[in-house]
Amino acid sequence: MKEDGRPKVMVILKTLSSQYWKFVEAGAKEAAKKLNVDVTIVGPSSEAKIDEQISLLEDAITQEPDALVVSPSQPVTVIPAFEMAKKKKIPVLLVDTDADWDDKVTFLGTDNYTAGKKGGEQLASMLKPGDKVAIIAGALGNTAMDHRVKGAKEVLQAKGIKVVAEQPADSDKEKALSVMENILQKNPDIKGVFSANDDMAIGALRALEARKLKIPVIGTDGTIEALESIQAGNLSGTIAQNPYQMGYKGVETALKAIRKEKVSKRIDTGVDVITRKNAQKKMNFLKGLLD
Amino acid sequence: MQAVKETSLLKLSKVNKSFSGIRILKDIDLEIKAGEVHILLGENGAGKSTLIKIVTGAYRKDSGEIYWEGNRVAIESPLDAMNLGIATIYQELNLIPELTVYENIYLGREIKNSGKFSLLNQKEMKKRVAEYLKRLNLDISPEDKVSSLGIGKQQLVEIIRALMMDTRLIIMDEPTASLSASETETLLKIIDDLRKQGIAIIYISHRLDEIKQIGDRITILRDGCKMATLPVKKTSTEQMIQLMVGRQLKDQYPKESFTIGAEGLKVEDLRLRKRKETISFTAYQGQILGIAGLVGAGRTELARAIFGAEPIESGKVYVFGEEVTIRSPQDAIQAGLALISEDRKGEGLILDLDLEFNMTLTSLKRLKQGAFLRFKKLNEEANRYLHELRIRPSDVDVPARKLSGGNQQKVVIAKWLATNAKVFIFDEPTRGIDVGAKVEVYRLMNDLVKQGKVVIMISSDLPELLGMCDRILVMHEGKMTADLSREEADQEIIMKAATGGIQNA
Amino acid sequence: MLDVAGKVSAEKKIAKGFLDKFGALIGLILLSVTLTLLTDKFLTLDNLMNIFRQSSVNCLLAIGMLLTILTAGIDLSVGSILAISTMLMGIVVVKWGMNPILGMAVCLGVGAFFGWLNGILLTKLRLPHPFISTLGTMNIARGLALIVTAAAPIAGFPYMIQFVGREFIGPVPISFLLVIIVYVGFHLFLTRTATGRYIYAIGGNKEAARLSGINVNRVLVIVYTMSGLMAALAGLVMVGRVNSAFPLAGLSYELDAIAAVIIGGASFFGGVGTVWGTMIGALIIAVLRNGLNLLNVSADFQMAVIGFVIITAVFIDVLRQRASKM
Amino acid sequence: MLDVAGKVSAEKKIAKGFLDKFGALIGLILLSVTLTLLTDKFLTLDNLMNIFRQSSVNCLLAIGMLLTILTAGIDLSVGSILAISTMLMGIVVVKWGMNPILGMAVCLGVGAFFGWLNGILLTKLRLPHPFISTLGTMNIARGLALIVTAAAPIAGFPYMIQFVGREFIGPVPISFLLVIIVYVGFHLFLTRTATGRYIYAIGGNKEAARLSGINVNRVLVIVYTMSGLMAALAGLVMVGRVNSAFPLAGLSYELDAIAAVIIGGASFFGGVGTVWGTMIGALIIAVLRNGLNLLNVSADFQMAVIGFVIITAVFIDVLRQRASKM
Ligand SMILES: Nc1ncnc2c1ncn2[C@@H]1O[C@H](COP(=O)(O)OP(=O)(O)OP(=O)(O)O)[C@@H](O)[C@H]1O
Ligand SMILES: Nc1ncnc2c1ncn2[C@@H]1O[C@H](COP(=O)(O)OP(=O)(O)OP(=O)(O)O)[C@@H](O)[C@H]1O
Ligand SMILES: [Mg+2]
Ligand SMILES: [Mg+2]
Repeated sequence: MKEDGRPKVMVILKTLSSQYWKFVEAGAKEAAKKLNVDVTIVGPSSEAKIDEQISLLEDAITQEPDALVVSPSQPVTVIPAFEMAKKKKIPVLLVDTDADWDDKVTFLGTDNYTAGKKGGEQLASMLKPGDKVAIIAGALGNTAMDHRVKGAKEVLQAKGIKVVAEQPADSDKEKALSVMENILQKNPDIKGVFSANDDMAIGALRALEARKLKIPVIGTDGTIEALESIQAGNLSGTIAQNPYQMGYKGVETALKAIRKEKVSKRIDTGVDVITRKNAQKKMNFLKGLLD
Repeated sequence: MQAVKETSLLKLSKVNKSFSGIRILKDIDLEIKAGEVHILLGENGAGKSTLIKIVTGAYRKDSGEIYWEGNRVAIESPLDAMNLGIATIYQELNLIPELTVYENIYLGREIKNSGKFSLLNQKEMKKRVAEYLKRLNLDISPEDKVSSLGIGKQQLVEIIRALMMDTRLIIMDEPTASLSASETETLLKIIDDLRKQGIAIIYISHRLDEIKQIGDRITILRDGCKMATLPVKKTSTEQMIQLMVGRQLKDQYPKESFTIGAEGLKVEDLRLRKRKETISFTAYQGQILGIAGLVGAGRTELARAIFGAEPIESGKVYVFGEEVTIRSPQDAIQAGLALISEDRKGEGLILDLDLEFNMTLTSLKRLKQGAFLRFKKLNEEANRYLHELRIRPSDVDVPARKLSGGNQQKVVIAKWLATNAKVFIFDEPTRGIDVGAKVEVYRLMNDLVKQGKVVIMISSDLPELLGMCDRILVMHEGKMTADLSREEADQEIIMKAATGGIQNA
Repeated sequence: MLDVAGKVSAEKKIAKGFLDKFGALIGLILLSVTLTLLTDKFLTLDNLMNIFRQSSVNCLLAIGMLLTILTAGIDLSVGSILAISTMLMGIVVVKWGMNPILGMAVCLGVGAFFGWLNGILLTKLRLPHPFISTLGTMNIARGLALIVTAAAPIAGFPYMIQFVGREFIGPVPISFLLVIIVYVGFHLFLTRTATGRYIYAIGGNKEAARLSGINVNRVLVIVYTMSGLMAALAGLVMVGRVNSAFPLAGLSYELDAIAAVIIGGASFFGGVGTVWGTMIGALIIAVLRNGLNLLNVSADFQMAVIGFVIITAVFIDVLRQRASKM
Repeated sequence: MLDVAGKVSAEKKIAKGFLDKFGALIGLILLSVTLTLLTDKFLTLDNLMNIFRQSSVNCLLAIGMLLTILTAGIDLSVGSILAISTMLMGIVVVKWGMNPILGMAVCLGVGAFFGWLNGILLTKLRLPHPFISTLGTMNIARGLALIVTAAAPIAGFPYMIQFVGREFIGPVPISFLLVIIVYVGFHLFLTRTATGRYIYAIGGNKEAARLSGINVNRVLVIVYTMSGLMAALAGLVMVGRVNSAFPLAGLSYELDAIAAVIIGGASFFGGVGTVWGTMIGALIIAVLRNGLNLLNVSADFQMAVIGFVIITAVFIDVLRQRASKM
């Protein structure tokens, strides 16, 4: 505990280099203010920097906080560091992405597989069996995105929709644009697109616009850019998680753990399927966070 | 010869220069008059190149003054010197290998089209270079890539580059080191012309005959100090050597004779890449075998081919009677050969590494115990050659880059002496080394012969070949055109064979 | 390799420059023929234009990279410069609502500034190798790009800014026309101007260049500034393409740019390389990616195939050169 | 720089190697002092051991990289080799349940194999620069690492394999002891053996090395094989550290390894560089990251700061060298 008596919570995220994680940060900060907790939020420069995240975690443990809130980029990799925390009796909470470790306090988040399924359902609801769709995936090996793709694909296939192309675009808007352009060369008759994140969805949308193709595109994450696009009638929808809640509840629950209160092993922060109907509301909420 | 004009063009006063705290130039005064050929003479490492580099802006002096036509000037970059009208032929080639001949010649002062975005006027540059090359009767095209030329032709390009500048003073640091006799003649004639036009020349060379032929005045340096400035005509060779090395030099060519022994290296019907003719010759124990020829005659090519540095079409090589197959320098060394390359910078030295490293590189296998090198042994060995060859500075830890050109050459020689080779092929071994050191090299060759080694010396320096060799082969356009005994050989007959005039091999 | 015929006219020489790059060109042709055989969609006007458009960002980055590699240097910061210059343009134009022309000027200016900074770090601070200085700016520029909007992307650029990256003249993307103009310009610059020649000279032998009176530092600063400028121009194209600026834009694009330059026959040791070779290098990469998408090759295999094709493309060139030396 | 005293014993010469790297060392010390003043957690035994552990993967990659850079080459594939060798070890040990010792042998063997492949591509296929060959293998190895388990990570390694990356002797992490042993070994190799000297010679002047009878190709193959082997060893440490093998392991680690080598004073043009300089370079990077973490500097600012410190650390060395030349 810090000199001022406030409990110290360290939040280690996958990265802080994207808006999604900035929302998690905003939630955690808000909780810090409301609950009078000393919260430090850090993350490596990109989600791919797995080793850097481990170092961050180790360095956080060195500072002996009262609790750790972690969102692991590669779930298995953090276990040894968690063991270190355990030795120092620091409780560990997971947010956004779960890890298979028995001694965790709890996992708060949605599960990417479910998010993917919801995305698939949303897309399927706008199509009919036999339609062709394309899937834009993240870089291979990005577990979260792999899970989303898996969920979406399963649902789509179950509804009799054909996935004719599944290509990676490394979470890069420009690459997604190129990939979509190329997919359209081969499959000009596709009827819908699912993208493992919003950035790539927006890139893909550009390719469709250029061809004057008006087909549903579903993204994942719920970034402001995606919401704006939905409002403008371009993007059909996105599966928004609740990063803000993850951050807020993460800290809140950490505090409970510090106080040795009982905490549920699984806290669902829920997903929102955003379409034109509810985009404005979500947008107001998110914009409010950033001021 | 026209009388030297008395106007002072360039004057140095109390110039000092140190490297890493060691004083290389000590209070040097020097005056160059318009229209004179001023010789700089001194042992390897005396500071000649350093001195001229201060004039050309390549180095900055520590203290002292420079006057140009009586006005004090600051020369802080090569461009400053060029703007004054100073052109330089450096001792080390300074060409861009990937650019063409004409591009190199005009580098830094290209001719541009008037108006149009100041694009280069390539046509004009090529034309002028072509004309100049034609005037000198040289078999070089303006569009040849410099990297495709032999080292001699590269040197010519470097010279032409200086000559084609609009200059008042041309500095030549050992320009003839890689030139053959006839090309040297051409250059000396050009120098005479330039002098007549009132252009001053600073000329550095270790070839005393040239100095005598063209010099007006001579300044002699020793260990960074100026010893004297004298009129060339009134100074004897002995006097020059005395001032330069501080002692008498009895014999420029200390030839010793031995009895002829076994066939050491025998080359049979060797056909080089892209050549039609085959070459055969034998070098014996107890003899120094010379190979003469003009630049581009193919001597270097032959040596490299024997040594496995270049692929051959066909042919056999015997070392002491045993046939050997050489496909790489490694094989050659295994077979007991050593090749002292003519291109010390490109092929001889690892410039950034120290002398010990360079000198022992070829003999590491011999200098280790188990897996590890024996440092003491390495150090001893290196120091031994340092002293035997009088290399300066005599510190095995100095990187090779920091040595003067002549001392670098000695390091290359040392590196091969350190091997246990049976056959030594020296390609232009005395290029760029001073008269004193030359004698050391000749003595070394004598020693090698005495030890029963076979010595082959490729050289463009005819007096040296005549002075030291027991037999001289002459090459012309990739063929052997003469095989002369010591008695038969003289300058005239060699020149004739080298230009294709006779073929009796 | 040696031109036996002797005299070659300037025009022929340009052609020769092309031929010298035949190896990479052969690689490109072989790759294209293979893809044409494998999928009927490859050799369509539409798809070819696609490829040109997709290669344009890398083409622009690669031309700047070529300059630095010609001087025996490298520029790792191109991707980051792309990001910071477009982000700042976004702030000026979208957030502050200023004139798009001014915004473009800001974009190019910021790119040139960071490039200039690279040059100054290299020449004035005398850092031993541009790897260090550009690695430094790479991190700094990326950091700033993330900081300026707290990692938020900026969308909603006016049409004028999107124009270059987005529009077509007939079937031809304007971005590729821009690339052609830039390449012709750099071709002239490198082969027909004194500064261009100095760039080769510095890469070939820095000391000799200095002794020839060339202001080496000045030329190096020009080179890195141009590389930065080209990165910003690439950014402009990219913004038009995706209608937004985002802080992770251009992440690790330097690798593709370097690969294009090297596949195109330039030497890491400087002094060797051509503009057209670089373009072919960039096209090989673009065609490869396009082909993999058309064939719907699964993601895991894509990587391995790319690696294999890079090696093969260069190996063909090696074989050709060896053959021509026989 | 010149040793005026003349004779220097072999031992002194090694010490000189240390001193030559004083610049980078000064950078490291300055950095550490600053951090000690800024945060009381920095100079604790626990934290220092943390730094050592965190630097060990990069240290191992960097030593292999040093070898290639000494020969004027580069190895872009180290990160990918790390991934494929640990993935295959995972398959052998975890999936097939084979002996851990055998698994480690597989890991090292796969690493050495890919390194050897780099060497062969370079020397036998005569690709013009290792940038190409290793860029190729980088993609191929990464692709394979993704393919073998369809991108799934492998967890649950036996203790024996995790041992090196995970355990301590007293407070000292075994991984760092391993690094020390490896570094001492390579120091001896580079300074005391003929092959070590050949590596410097090849980097300094390849043609001169060849004409000195050095089998250049053989040495190059050894160098790249060792680099691959070190990448696999780094992988072994990493597996212990993170308790799993995953296909994206080591992504873009080559940049950190190159940075360590160059910050440590080696030259990109070959022939110059030391083992200890490289270690200091790797430690500078690790200390920097650790310090920024302890200070809780946010990721975007970290980037900018890292860029700045890299430039500064090298600049200090430049200043020192300039001063010593006076
Ligand atoms: N860059 C340098 N750094 C340190 N020492 C140097 C450097 N350049 C030259 N020297 C030293 O300065 C001295 C003079 O060298 P310089 O090249 O002027 O000799 P030189 O008279 O031209 O000899 P040579 O006839 O062999 O060419 C030598 O001892 C050399 O080692
Ligand atoms: N690296 C090279 N590439 C192409 N041609 C070369 C090369 N080196 C030499 N040549 C050419 O091969 C021929 C033989 O050159 P070589 O150097 O063997 O002659 P040399 O008699 O030793 O003369 P030098 O005094 O110049 O050494 C010349 O025409 C030369 O221009
Ligand atoms: Mg000299
Ligand atoms: Mg020769």
